[in-house]
Amino acid sequence: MSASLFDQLISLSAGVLLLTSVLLVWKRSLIAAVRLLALQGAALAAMVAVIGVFESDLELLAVAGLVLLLKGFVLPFVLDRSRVRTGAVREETPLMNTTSSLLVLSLLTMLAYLVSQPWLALDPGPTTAAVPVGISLVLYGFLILTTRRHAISQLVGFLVLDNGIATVAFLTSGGVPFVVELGASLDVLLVVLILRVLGGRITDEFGGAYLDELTELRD
Amino acid sequence: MTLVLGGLLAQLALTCVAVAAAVFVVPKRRALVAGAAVVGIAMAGAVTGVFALSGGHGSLTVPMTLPLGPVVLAPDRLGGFFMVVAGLVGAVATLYGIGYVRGPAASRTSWSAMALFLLALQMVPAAADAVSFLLCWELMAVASTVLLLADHARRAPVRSAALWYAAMTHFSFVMLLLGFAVLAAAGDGTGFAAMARVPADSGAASVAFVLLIVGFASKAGIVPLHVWLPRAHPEAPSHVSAVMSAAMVKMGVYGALLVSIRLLPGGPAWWGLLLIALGAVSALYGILQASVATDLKRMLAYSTSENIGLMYLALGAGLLLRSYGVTEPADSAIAACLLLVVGHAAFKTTLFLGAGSILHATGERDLDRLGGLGARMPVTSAAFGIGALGAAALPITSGFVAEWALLQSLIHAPATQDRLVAVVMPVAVAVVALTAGLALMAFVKAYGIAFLARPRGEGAAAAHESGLGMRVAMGISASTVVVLGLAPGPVARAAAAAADLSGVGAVGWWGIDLFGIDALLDPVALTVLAVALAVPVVLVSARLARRQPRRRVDLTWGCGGVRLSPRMQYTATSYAEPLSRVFDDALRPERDVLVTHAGESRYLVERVQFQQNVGDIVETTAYRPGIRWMDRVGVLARHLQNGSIHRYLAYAFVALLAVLVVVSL
Amino acid sequence: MNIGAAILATVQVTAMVILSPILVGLMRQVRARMEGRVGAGVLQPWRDLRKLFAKESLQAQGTSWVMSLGPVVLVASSALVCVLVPLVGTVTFPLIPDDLFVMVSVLLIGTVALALIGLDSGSAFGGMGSSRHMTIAALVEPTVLVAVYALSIPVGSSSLSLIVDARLLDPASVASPVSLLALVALFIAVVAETGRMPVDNPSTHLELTMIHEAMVLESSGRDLAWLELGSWMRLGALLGLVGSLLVPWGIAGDVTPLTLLVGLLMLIVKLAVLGSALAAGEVFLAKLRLFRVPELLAGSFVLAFLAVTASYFVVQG
Amino acid sequence: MTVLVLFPLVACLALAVSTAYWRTPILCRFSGLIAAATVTVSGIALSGVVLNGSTLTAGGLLRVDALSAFMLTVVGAVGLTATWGGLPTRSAPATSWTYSALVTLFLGAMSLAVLSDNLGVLWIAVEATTIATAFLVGHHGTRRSLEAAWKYVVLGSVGVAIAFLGLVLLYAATVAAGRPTLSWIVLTQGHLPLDPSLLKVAGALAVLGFATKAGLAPMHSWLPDAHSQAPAPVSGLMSGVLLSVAFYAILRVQAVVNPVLGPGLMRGLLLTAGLLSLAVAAGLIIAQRDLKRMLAYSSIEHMGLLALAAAIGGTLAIAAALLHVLGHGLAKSSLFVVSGRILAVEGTTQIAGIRGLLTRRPAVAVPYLAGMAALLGLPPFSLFFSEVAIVIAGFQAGLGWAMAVAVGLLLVLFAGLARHSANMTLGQDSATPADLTRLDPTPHGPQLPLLLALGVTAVIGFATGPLSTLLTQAASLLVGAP
Repeated sequence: MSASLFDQLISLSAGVLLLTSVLLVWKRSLIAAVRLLALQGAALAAMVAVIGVFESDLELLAVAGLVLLLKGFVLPFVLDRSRVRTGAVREETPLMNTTSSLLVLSLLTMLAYLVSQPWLALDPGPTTAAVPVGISLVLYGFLILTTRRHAISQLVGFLVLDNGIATVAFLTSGGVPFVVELGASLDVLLVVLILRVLGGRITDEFGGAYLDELTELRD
Repeated sequence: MTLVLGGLLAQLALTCVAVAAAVFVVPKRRALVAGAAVVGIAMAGAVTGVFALSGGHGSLTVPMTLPLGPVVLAPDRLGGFFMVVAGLVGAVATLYGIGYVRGPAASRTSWSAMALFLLALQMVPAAADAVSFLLCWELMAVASTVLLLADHARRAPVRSAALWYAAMTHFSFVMLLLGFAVLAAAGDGTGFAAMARVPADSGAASVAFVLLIVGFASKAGIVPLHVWLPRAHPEAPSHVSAVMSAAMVKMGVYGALLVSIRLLPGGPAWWGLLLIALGAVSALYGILQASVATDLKRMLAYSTSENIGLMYLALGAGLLLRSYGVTEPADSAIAACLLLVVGHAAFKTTLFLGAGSILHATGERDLDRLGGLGARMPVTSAAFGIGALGAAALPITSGFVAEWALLQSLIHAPATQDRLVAVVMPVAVAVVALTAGLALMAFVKAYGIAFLARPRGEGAAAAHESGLGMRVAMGISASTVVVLGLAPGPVARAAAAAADLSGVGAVGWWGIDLFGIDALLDPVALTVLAVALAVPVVLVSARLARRQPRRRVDLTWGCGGVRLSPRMQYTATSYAEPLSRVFDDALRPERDVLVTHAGESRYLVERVQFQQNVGDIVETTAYRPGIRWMDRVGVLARHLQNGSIHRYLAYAFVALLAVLVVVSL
Repeated sequence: MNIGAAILATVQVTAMVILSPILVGLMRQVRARMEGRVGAGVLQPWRDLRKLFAKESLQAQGTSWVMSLGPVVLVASSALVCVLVPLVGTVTFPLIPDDLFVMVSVLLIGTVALALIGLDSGSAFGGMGSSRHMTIAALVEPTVLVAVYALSIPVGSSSLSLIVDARLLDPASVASPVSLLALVALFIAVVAETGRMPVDNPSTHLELTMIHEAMVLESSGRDLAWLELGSWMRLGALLGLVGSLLVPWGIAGDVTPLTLLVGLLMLIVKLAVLGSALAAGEVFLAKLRLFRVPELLAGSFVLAFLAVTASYFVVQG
Repeated sequence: MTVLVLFPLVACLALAVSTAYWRTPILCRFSGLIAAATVTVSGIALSGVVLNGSTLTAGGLLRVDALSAFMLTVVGAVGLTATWGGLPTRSAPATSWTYSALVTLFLGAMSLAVLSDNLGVLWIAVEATTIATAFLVGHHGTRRSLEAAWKYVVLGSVGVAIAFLGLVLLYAATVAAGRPTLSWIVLTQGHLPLDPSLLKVAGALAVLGFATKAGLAPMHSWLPDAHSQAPAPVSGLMSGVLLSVAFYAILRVQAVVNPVLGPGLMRGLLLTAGLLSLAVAAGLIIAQRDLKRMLAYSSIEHMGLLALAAAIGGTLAIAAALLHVLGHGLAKSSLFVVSGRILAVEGTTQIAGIRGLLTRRPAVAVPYLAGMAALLGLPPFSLFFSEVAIVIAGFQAGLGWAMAVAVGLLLVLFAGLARHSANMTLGQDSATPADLTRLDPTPHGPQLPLLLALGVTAVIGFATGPLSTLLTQAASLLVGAP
């Protein structure tokens, strides 16, 4: 694979990542959110695969497969199941309206670029050029977590954040050691499963999955 | 193994014995056995103090887990002086306690705490480095709090008293910690030897001095940090209040001496002024409150804060004069400070033990319900009387000698050198004088109301003399008051040795001689003269008495007709009424008079109800608002954790953004 | 030295025992004459004493040993004061310097004895008198001590005899503003301490205004006699003190019959003059309300305080 | 030796699996206790092995040095206190197998965290503790415990994810330095030419992330809810060691970052976090209404102190911090156990609802008061010495102002805690009906573990030769001194 092609592919997938997460902040439909998440996972897997092919690194290809399986299929599936269980189709009235969310989004992106100056300075290249995307994903994820009231949205936010971290990991260093990657993914999976179970119970107990009703524990 | 080391070890060993006895001996004999062991601790402490005071050396090193430098107990002469005081007070008070304690105050916990309390109390002056000092200091605080809590189940005020005490004593600990930490950083070491290397004119020294003095002052009950004192002393068992007031509070004075003489000698003049100001304020405020107080033990507590004030004033005068390089008056002032320490220890122990017997016999602390105890409890009456004379600084008691020395050193200040001194010294003299006058009034009131005339309440009427042990203890401490008043010379010598003072010594029959400022006082000679003058008077009286024996009559004259009921006597409240009017602004007493008219008449009065309550103005104006403010802060702070997960996530998000901004700048 | 001091002491004490009732008599007489009464004569107090000593003394129910011991203590303390104050001469025991602080505290012993007697009687009046008495004593204390301070500054010692000697050597110092201020302050303090007008009216018969009289209201017979004698001796000694500070001349520097005689005569003269002056003053004064007394004492304190600071700045030049 | 390193992990895993498989009442009742005992024993054994300053490694991912051995011992000891003291009384319903298995796993995860040399594995272990405790927090299944569990998991894993980002960046830095690794030994002793600007971001993020688990403000919000809702022994474990394990991770990261960047960055972060935590704890304890929440905030307070100690650095401060970890762990777990008993016998943890405990239930109140005395830093308990040492070290490091602020806040905390404790234990509430005021001498649970825990806390301040060498060695490992 030629360097130019590699560049284009990396930038393409990075673009897809960014686009999907912006859409995630934009749209309120939970169904769409799950689909976008799956798409994002696929894009991430593709990026990993591209790097793997480019560096002809089999382990990385295996990781790509793992990522595709986990983030492209399993997690979205789990997410959709619990969405169906809570019976919600869209996020009603988030704490921050869409317009201002998008404005904040742009600010966060700028911060992301500011933060990733060191890498761009360290070795300019397509992968490092895409690092800000990863960091922006982390920040977007956090934004979603803080502003969305529905349990599913929070899960989405958490996963976006996780995707961001993974992106940074692959772009900066071609992934952390395999053991760690494995463990980390497993952890994420378990967390999501736990949250799903808890979300289910909350739906039963509170008759809904809107988290701002969880304010019994306070001082 | 030197004598001092032996003494220290003996105290530790005896403490183990005492705790074991307190825990394992059956309740019937517990007081006797454990009490005996505790007396042993105290005596061991006193003896160790004597060894150290007479120049003996010896150190006990305590190993520590943390690399904090050596932690050593090694009393020097000054420490020895205070060990003696603490030990003797502890011994007498415990002897008294053996007969006094009952109920929860006689429990395992209380006796063990008593042992630890005395141990810590005697180890504080022995500490030779900051960490062990703080350790003993806190142990002392903890043990005394436990003792204070003895009656928590029966009387509600105990809890609040303990809380006030705990908070203030922890405040003092915190201040000491900061102060010592400053010195440790500046002198590069937690040992007192290392700290003494810090130059007294450095900024660090001044910061440390202020911090430490504030810390010690709050332990010493100096106004405005005294608020715990009038609460804790009344609620504690009387023998404990005796130790607290006569020995523990003194550690605040020891600390002040430690800082200003041993650690940071030769400080600037304003250090002295600070101490004088603190001392003057608390002397006046304390004695004013004492002279209007009607609760006996509360009054004694306030008088403690007055006496400590005088000690701080004396020390401050000493520092001030030293900073002007005039040695002799300075040294006699410091000697006066130490004499005050000893004197106050003696008479305050006596007074608290006496108050304990009254409480024990009548169940009353309120002077307005006492009276006529002189006939019912002669020994207590005599002891308390002697103690009161001491507190009123009349000859021939320990209190008088100390105040005399203080006044002498004040008027011998060569104020001509400096206008500051020329203004400060007269004020100091005036303060001491007014304090002495009011003390006279306060203790005449206390003794006269409690012991003379007729009982004002059933409790007083049914009073009985207390048990043998208690009487012996009171006898010992009362006679100490007189002995110290008759023979101040040895004490003066000891003081001179403790703080190596020049121009202070003894003369004639154990008289005190401040030859540095050529003033001498020989109480024995004075007494002899007085007796010589009194003899003829007594003889004449005796002859007349033989000719005309005294005739007992029914009642005092009741303006014709009306038989005087005991309730017509002057009470403590009415006794202090003129004074509380004179000092209205300083005391702000709350009076309310309720007049009930007979029927329609505007002139015929059926009954008049008078009620007066003198609160602690410092507490009401400074502490209460502070506490309220803190509570408000607490209620407001609840909004931080209002349960919204989004808010919590926002905290984290903001933190993340902040960190990112910081690192990328 | 001891012998001389002992002789002088005896002389002073006996002199005051004899003279102080006469002094009081004189003062009463002066008042009486100025008020246009005949008066009972100068020796009346002595007659009263004789009568009282002959009478039996009563002890009411509920009163204690204080009633009987207190008077003795009062007299003894007054006698001790008479020894400590340089009235006739300035010779002192080497071990008992006539230290002003000691003298004041001995005076206070008497004060306390009186106050306790008042309380012990158990009647409302006794307590009232005692309370007022102690309040005034407490407030007088600063004035006295600061005045002492002021007087001691030029000498550098609080020993009375030294102060008086210094004044003998340097008569100018007597008239110096410092010493005048101090003396006025001291005089007011003496008036308050001995319960004269305008602080207390010694010849009142209205219990509610009494201070000193209220305390001794319950004492009778020899107790009362001792009490009266003791307080008269206090008055005499204090007036004598003011006298020898104001007019130090004639006081005996050593113990010889001649000097003693001169000293004694001078003392009598001083006492007579001061006493009649005081009495004459009292005629024109009305008793102050009890709660106005602090103002008077505050005034005297200010004088004493000024004396001290002034003396410093005078010495500073 | 390798066996010894692996032993606690394997044992915990085996116990958990067998508990989950057989579910015999004995296992359900005792597996947590056995696991804790195992960890303690192996911790002490390992301390003995590494006391000479050596370092054991096993399988490239595990490593035992003085610090790990000490922390392992702490995990074991606190676990022992919590599980033993928390043993349900005979009358109480039998323990469910999930509970025991999860507790055992929890202990195993913490042991793995302190034993792992690879920072990635350390992170995995920390995250694993979240997973293990999630259902423990929600164990009661009430609305409140569900809420607490949700908040705990979301806030916890989000925070720890940040730490992962930090580690990823750290790894990237090593890649850029030409020697990709996450091994702590290599990072500290390999003298890698790490790029400072990269390391700055990495270190800051890692510390921020682990601070979440360590309960440092402003990332602390999960803590009071989780601690107040979890069963008493679990609260004890979380507050006693989980926080300390996270703090241990911070220490490790700090040791990697400081040699390259100098202490400035970490000091700034930790000072802020520490003072903020103290302030938050102080503010919320003053008017606190719930006993367990009060204890939780006091944990935040002590973590704040530890953060300050880490910020100060230097052998004395770090050694003091480690001693503080041990003392606080023991005291706090005992207190949570007692709070569990209070809840059991009084039926509430509302401070206002608990009165006159010392007169009515001395066997419960006395351990409570002793533990509270330890927490308040009163002698002879070791927390007194560690606090004094931290303050003195702070002044010697020129951080006097921070120490002054901190000590002031500690004073407020002292007043608050003392007030609430006194209101609960002292005095005799006249309002309580007669049947409540009857004296109840039963301790409602084994007293021995509490006695042991508090006794140890009381003596470890003094003469303890091996412990003090262990502490100094652990400290010098991090400080890089001698």
